[in-house]
Amino acid sequence: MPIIKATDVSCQRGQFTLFEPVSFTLAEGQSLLISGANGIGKTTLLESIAGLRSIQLGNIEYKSIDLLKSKDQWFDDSFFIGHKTGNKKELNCLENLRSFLQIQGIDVSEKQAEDALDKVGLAGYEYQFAGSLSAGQKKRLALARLTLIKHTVWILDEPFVNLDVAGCDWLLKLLNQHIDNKGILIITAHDNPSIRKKITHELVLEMQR
Amino acid sequence: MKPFLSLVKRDLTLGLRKKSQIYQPLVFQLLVVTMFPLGLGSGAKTLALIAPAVIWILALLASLLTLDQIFKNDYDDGSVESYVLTSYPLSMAVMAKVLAHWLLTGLPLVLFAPVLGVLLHLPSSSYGVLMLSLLIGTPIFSFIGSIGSALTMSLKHGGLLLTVLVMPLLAPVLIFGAGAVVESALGNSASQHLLLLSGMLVLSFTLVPFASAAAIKINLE
Amino acid sequence: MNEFLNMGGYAVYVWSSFGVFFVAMFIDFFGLRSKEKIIKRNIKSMIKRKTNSK
Amino acid sequence: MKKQRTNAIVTLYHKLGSPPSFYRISGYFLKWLLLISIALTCWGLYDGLVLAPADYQQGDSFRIIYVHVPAAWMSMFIYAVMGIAAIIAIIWRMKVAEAVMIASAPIGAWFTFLALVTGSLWGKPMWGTWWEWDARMTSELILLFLYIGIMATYGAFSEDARKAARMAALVAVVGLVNLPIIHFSVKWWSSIHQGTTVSLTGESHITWEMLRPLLYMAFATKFYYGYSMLKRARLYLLETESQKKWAHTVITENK
Repeated sequence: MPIIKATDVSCQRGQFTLFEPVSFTLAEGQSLLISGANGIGKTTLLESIAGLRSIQLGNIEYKSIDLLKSKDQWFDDSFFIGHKTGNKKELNCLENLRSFLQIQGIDVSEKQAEDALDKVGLAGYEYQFAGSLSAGQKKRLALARLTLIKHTVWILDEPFVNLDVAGCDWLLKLLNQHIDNKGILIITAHDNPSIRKKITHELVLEMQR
Repeated sequence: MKPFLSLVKRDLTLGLRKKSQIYQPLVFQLLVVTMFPLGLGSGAKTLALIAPAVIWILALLASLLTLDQIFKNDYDDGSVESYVLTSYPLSMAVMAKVLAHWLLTGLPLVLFAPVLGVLLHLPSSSYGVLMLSLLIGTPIFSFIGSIGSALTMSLKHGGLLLTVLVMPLLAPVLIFGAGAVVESALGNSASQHLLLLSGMLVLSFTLVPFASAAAIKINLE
Repeated sequence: MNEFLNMGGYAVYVWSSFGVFFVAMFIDFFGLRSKEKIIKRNIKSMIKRKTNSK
Repeated sequence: MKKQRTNAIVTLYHKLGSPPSFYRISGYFLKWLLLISIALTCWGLYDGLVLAPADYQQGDSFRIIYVHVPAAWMSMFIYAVMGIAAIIAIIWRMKVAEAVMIASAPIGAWFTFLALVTGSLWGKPMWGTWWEWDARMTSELILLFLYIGIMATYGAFSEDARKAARMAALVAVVGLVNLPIIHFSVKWWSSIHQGTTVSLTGESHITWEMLRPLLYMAFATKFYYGYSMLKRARLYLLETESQKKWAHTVITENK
């Protein structure tokens, strides 16, 4: 039974329609890889699905209700990590992780946050300010949120960017685990053969004629 | 309520770590207020006459220095997205941001006002009204400013646009705020002015969060 | 005629009021025309680009 | 019978709501609006400058009323139209409302500017000063600032006209809510701070001969607004829908 159903969805930048309308359906344990050339609108589409932007063309249904009407339900069940990580450079890793989730209404104890940092390989960086981290470490800090949430739908924009080999392996394992637990994954990624293996659906965006 | 408090707490932590946001407006006020006797002459009578207006205008200008920061940083690092992508209403997040901004920048202005009063020979009887009027008025600055900040957050140089947008809307606040201090300096009751000022605060409290939330949503498109 | 132009001694104020009014309307009117030309020109060139690429 | 009528209204609403038919329908009116406006202006000018008698207190300087008052009326009328269009644009995301909203701003700003300048030119011979901080002039000045803010917001987001228009619409709505507060507070403020009371016309009452040209001019400005606004709105629609077929047909058939 499809949980997410998108029909003829496309996005606009200014007055230009970005890509040919796309349709897809996703059920439990399925995953979608969105690919396409640079500037084709992968991020815009992902942000529209996440609910940051309104869907200008086509429509998306979540559990058979139009996303425009079931926003609260959708926001409670979906989790988005975009290009901008949302980390504050004046806060340390622990504070960043906890405050980000608490603002979204997810309670995280200090112990849980420390464990999460351990898992993403940021053990020993608990009290380091996010501003002093490397790009890859900042990404890990953002991805650490995934180990603390219970949302069924993960929407990730280029999660592998800036990660080293070990980081990629860890993330891959986490994503596989999520899919095995009947989670849903929507992701954009530049050619990454190992993610392709697990992906059930792929969407290649094409230029609007 | 918990997300609201977490957001206020996080912003206060941020503000107290950066500090410049807190003391720079005060330094600015002090610098400008020094220019008045230099330009006008140090006559106590002249200064006392313009003191209420000058202090209020300085409060307005000093808040303008920090208003764009209400949402600008959050937009740049992506935190704004996390306020939108929850089932908690965005207007609550706006309210939290405004409260934190006021505590960090508005409250210091209220507490600093007597210093300016002394420098401008404000009659001693009107200090109470001065602080009370600013206590009611500066939150309105933060509220109205949040609309301007939400509208300009994605712009690189939105400061001037924010000023153009916010200043006309704050004219009534200035009229009644400075008016209250003038009345008390003349020995009259300022209660009417303060009441109207409070009315405006209640109005912005009820309406502005929705306007700012709408601005954020349009701006993210 | 002279009397009419003199406007009872208020010529400067009356004629400059009417002058500024109509100058403003003319600027609006002709500014709008040139804007129309530019927009239509741009769309025309876009149509050309599209037909060429087909 | 009744049902049919509501259906007609509904279809009209839908037709005006769709950019191509709005473009087509407004096209019929444009020429007539401009012609009527020019005719009324000529008529009004002749009537106001030649036929109307001079005011017995203000002499011929009162003739400034024929540009000042219409401009002042339009400055408020246009804000009202713009504010309503802005509300529709934000709530129902109607493209035509966006177009009407953003098309109104520059014309409103022009009329506000003109009301201020002609008021100043009238004030000098009457009050002996170019500028008086009285309630009406101060509110008018703040109104000009609001118009400027709306236009500046639209200009700041020029890379995406629709987003820019919706942002500007939000500013317009916020301004609309604030206008009564600004108006009331300024009025109240000037009643306290006014040292010398300014009375403009004293007891001189306006006769029909004097009023008639004013009405001509008031309608002339309304019709010109109709023309300029529709034309701007059409251009906005053409620009934001320049990818669509109808826009291409319009251009190639040069309508």
